Amino acid sequence: MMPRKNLLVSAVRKEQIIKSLAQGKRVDGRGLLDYRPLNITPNIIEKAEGSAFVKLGDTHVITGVKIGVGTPFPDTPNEGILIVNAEILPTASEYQEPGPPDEDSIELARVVDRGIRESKMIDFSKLVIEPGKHVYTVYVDISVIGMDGNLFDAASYAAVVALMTTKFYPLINQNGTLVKGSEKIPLPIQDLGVSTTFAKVDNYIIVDPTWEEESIMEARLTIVYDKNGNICAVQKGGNGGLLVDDVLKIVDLAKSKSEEMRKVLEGVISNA
Amino acid sequence: MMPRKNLLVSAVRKEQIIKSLAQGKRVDGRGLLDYRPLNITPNIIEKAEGSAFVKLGDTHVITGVKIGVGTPFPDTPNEGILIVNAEILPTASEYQEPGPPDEDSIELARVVDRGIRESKMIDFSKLVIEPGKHVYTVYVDISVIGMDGNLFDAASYAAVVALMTTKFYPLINQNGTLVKGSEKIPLPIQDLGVSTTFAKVDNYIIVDPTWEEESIMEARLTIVYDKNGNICAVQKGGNGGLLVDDVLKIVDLAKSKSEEMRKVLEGVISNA
Amino acid sequence: MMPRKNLLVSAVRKEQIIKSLAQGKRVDGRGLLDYRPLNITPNIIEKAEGSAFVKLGDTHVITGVKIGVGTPFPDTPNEGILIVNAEILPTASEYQEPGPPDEDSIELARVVDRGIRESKMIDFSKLVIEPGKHVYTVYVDISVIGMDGNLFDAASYAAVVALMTTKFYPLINQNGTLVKGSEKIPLPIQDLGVSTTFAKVDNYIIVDPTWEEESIMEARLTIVYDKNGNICAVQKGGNGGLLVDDVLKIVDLAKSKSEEMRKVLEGVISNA
Amino acid sequence: MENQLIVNGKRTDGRSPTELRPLKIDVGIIKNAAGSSYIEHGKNKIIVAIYGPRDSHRYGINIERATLRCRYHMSPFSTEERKNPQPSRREIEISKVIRDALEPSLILENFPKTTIDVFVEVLQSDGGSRSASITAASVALADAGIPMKDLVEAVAVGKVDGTLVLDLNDIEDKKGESDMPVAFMLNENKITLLQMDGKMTVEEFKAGLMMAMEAAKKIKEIQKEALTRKYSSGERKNDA
Amino acid sequence: MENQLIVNGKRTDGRSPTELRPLKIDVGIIKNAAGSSYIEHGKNKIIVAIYGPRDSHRYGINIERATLRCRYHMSPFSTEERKNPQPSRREIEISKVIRDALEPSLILENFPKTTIDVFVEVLQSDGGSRSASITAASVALADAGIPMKDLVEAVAVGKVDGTLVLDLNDIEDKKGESDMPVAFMLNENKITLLQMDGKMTVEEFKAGLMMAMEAAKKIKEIQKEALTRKYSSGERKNDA
Amino acid sequence: MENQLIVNGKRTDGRSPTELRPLKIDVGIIKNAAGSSYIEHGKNKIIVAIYGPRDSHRYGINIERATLRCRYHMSPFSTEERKNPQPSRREIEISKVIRDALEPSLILENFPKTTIDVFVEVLQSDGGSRSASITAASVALADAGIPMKDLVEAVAVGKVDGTLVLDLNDIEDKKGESDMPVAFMLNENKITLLQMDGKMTVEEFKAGLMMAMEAAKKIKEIQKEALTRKYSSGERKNDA
Repeated sequence: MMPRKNLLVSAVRKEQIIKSLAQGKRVDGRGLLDYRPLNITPNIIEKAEGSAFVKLGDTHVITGVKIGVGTPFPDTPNEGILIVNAEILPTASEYQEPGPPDEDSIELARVVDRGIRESKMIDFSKLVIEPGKHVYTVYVDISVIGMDGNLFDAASYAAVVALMTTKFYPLINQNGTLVKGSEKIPLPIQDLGVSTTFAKVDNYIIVDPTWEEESIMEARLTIVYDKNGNICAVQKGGNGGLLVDDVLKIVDLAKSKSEEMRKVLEGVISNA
Repeated sequence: MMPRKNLLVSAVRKEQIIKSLAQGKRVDGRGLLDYRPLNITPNIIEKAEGSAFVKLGDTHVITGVKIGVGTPFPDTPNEGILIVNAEILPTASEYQEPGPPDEDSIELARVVDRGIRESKMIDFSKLVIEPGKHVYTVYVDISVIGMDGNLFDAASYAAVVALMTTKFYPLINQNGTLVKGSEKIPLPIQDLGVSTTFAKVDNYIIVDPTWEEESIMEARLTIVYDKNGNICAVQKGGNGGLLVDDVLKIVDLAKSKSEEMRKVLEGVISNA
Repeated sequence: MMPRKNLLVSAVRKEQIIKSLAQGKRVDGRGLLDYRPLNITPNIIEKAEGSAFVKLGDTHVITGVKIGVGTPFPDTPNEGILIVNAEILPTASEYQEPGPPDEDSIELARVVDRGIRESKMIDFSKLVIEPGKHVYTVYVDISVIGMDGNLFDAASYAAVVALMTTKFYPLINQNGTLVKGSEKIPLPIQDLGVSTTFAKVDNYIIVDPTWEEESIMEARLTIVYDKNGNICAVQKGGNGGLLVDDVLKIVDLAKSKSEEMRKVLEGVISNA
Repeated sequence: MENQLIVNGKRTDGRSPTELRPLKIDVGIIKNAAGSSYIEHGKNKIIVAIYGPRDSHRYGINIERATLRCRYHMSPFSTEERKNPQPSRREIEISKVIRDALEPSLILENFPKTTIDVFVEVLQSDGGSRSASITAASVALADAGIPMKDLVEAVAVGKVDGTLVLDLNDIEDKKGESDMPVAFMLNENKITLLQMDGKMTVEEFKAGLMMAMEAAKKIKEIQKEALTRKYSSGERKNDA
Repeated sequence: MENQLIVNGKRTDGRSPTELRPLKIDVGIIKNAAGSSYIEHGKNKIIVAIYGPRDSHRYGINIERATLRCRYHMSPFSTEERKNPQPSRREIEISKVIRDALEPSLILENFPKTTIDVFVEVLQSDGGSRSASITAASVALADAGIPMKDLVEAVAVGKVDGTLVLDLNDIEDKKGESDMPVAFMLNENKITLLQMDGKMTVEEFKAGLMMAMEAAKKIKEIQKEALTRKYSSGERKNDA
Repeated sequence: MENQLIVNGKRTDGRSPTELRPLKIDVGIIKNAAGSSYIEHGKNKIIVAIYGPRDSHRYGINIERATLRCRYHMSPFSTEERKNPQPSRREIEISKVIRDALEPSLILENFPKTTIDVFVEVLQSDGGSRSASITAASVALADAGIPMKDLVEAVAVGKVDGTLVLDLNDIEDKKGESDMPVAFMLNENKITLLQMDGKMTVEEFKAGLMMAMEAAKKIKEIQKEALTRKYSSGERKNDA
């Protein structure tokens, strides 16, 4: 219910950041529409069926995928289940208290969840073992280890790479008993939603904001595009507003940016 | 464990209230044994099987009834289940913090529950679908929207009117499957417990106390009478005591007052 | 996560305690390796299948044993279940707040649990009603009523005496229904782990520390011996360290002390 | 079947309708507490500890008088079926009504900005555990030296097999027609707790109240004896 | 089957694609609150109460401006299936985005070290409950006299049977292809809430945004009328 | 079957009874933290962040020295079966014993009225995760510049197939006869954590302690190298 404590950015630093933007540059040397260095390590957790460690600058996120067996929801007896959970760990910043997921962790999980679900990334109809009785449950657990802004993209990239590289033992119904198959199989992947996040700082639209930038921004806009160029999830964040024209502009910027990031993600996956 | 913060009533105001009582009048113009205007709207929530919105002065309560299916308790395999839940919403007053039900909400739910249960209002033996296996669960959810004293009566009236006007689709066991019946039926009602609440302020016994009056009262006594004039639930409240003679007097006052309120409730129900 | 508030022991008192130890005596008159008076009342709770009230000086603990029926864990279909739970009640000291079990209560429960489990006190293979389906669940609930140091030993003694004196009605499978047997039976006991606790205060090693002593100690060491003289559980406590030589010395002291306490416990049990 | 609870004027435990169960109180049993007591009332075994008055730093604390807090809690082994250790809604309501029953007897104005805690632990429960808790808590508060206008004592009356009976035991509480716990401050002729469920006529209600009041007088004697026993044995605590 | 949501240009409730559901706002319905409102938007029935600005003693409170808190909560009887009264993850997220949608409109610098509470209770839910909550909350904030740059109004657009539609009802929300709630501060041409799920082309997205903005203008008129109705009736509250 | 854990003097992972698993430590990996470390010990992958000393406004904070807090937590994906993200009783106990293991090494008197936080996140767990956490946390505390008397290092010994072995892996931990984690402050010849479960004779216990101490010396070298590696690379943090 209460807003999180933001990073305290001094007036001098704020001025410095904006002045730099006016000159077409971020204080860390990037252009306004450049991402920070992105480093993705898939399969970092051997005990998980899928995993990825994403470093987006100093924002560090690990996501693990576990495959379990569950009972389908009554209204979708022929579909597997997706459960996305996020915790911004207290390791991530001095403002993060240990405890049950706070509203930021919950929002993060729900936005990543929508990106996966609405892009139709996974064909859940293929995750059924026995209709109405046993389906696979895909747990996507996101642990934010280090916080330096743009959690949505970092968590989203970690989640999609972990899912794309997941391998698990299928369960086969043999006379009423579920028996583990002999060979691991991948998830039935059919699309890949790519998230990009923009922020408005002063009058400037930038991509991949750092925490410092988020702390002085007006607002933030995260957009997920599917492989066919459809928008499949949007989330505005931050306690300010965006001009209607900003939104229209960001939607176009996001489209080309998401194509760029899609190539990066696909490269990581094909090398995994 | 801790008492709720009470309304702060100034010494001057307190004197004014008591002076008025000495002259046989409440500060809002009522007589000592008059209820505030009572306005009851049944069926206000279309999505609920039963509902009622009660305005007792500025005390506003909505109660919704939902009918579900549950497993009976092992020691009562041939009885339906009643679950009463109350939340004094943070909208109700500046002292109400959001969060899980506090002790006042829990007491409110339990007193309303006893009034329904002990008056034998509902014939739970008729709420069985399959003995020991499937019974109806009657959920009575009380949301206190506005708080101005005498929550017990307001919540109780909202609950009984909602229950009396409840209509639900029966479930019929067809070859082991529960199938929805085609026509809505009412609950098996067999009595109507009517709650009245009295408070002792200074040396005066009054009915239907406002919050201001409750904040300076000695104590409060809620009594529920069934249709045959039996007492079926009693609850003393407040951190003071009542003289034994006060209690004896209130019991008699409550009897005639409950008959008066019974007529009001029956009127509302028959017009619903 | 946060340490409990300790008893505040004044510098003068601390000096007095240590001076006394230097002279081979505790401030309460005991020798360094003497327990306080130990008073154990078994069967104090008639509604429990087993129970014991332990007074170790002013440390008072009641433990009750209840026998229930449960489903075995999937990896141990042929074993009964042990559940140990402890609550340091708010009656116990002014620093104990009411609420869910704090870390001290949890540690207490887990150390007592390990003492029971690792000493192989109970033959869980004999607590099976139907393999994989129904087993007995042994609930050991520890309520600490009064706190004056050395909770581990007091709680452990209360638990083992309660278990040794437990009598319960067996359940017999009659054509798929569980029927209560006609005569009470004891638990299948096969060993008795005996806990002793030592503390290091200044340079002195003492047994059965009071709370005052615990508040100024370096550290504490609890050791559980089985009947054959094997160590079966160890727990160091306290925010200081113990010299390696202290540990080696305590292990030997604990062996003889545990034999002494074993006789006391066996005496109580045989008289129960 | 159901009207087997009273046979030849005797109840399941052999008592007459107006007879109290055995009732025993000990005072001052917990070292760290400001005051404490232990009660056995029928099969109820209940311990009460008082902490405070202690300074409270809680925001919104009453600056004119002590704030009374109360927790009624049942140990998991106190009931036939093991009780989940988490406080139930029943325990939360009872904590509140016990607080409301005790508060009228206390002179809280002497200790502004402080908290007084009443911790009740039911080690074994029987019918009437809330009444026994109040009886014991009042003694523990006296033991703690909290100034009071009068002791508070509580007992239930109810209707069983159509007969008014005093001090219901477990089976009478569960199978009887009604149950009405009442707490009194006898000096002031006041009732500080009153609850009822089940069905009673107005006349039965009034007669039950009187029956409870008579029993409260006996209980008060036992409370006073318990306090005298402690304080005559020279263990008197300083009021500080 | 699925493309039965629009038949002959008419939606399940008879509306045209660009038509709003009936929308009604009442102001000032809760006595104790600083401000309050009640909205019926479609079958949504939502109550909002504002408390504050009040001094906050919470550690870490903002010393330069008021801190806005927001709780969006659904009553257990508000949905088809009974809703567990505990806040779900959905409710927690919506509480956050509502707060973010309202905050840009408020001049919080006037009340340093205080808290302003927005309590939203959904008594009956239909498609678009978050949008209706924002529309109502903004009116309640005005009623509470919190200084603001502009009212905020919200409405959803979405795609149903391949057609862009305004103000989705429950079935359209659940069975349609996409749902996009948007909140506006029209004076400043700003968007303060924007979420979307489902699939839309870029063109549909942009057209939807414009459709929502047109509807917001109508909603703003209803908000203003509601406020005028109250304040012209002489019940005006003091700003203090 | 059970005595297959050691075959021809070799353990399931090929080690000899007295051999440590591979152990690797990195220092200073989390930007915002005052200090941090990452350890791989066997298959354990654990991250530790230190925050503080920071002023504490908590009521009852220690006014003479810093208060050490510790949280040991396992990520849901860290175990074979997905772990519920809520802290288990096991995690709560381990948090406490880790705190007690680290505290003796720290000079907390330098920072009165402050809190120092040790946050341990187990990303992947193997046997001995609490030992590895302590080893890593001590390095992270050094990285944070918290003054200390000595580093703390921990390792488990235990009995497997009747043989004393060092540094148990997952299967040895689960199927072996006993498990004893020990933490040392070698300079002072002190033990700061000691737990054991399973069965051991007194002689085995004593021999195990010595075996652990020898291993701790090796671990200390790895800790020191990790710190040197960071601080010789010119990234030295200011102590302020």
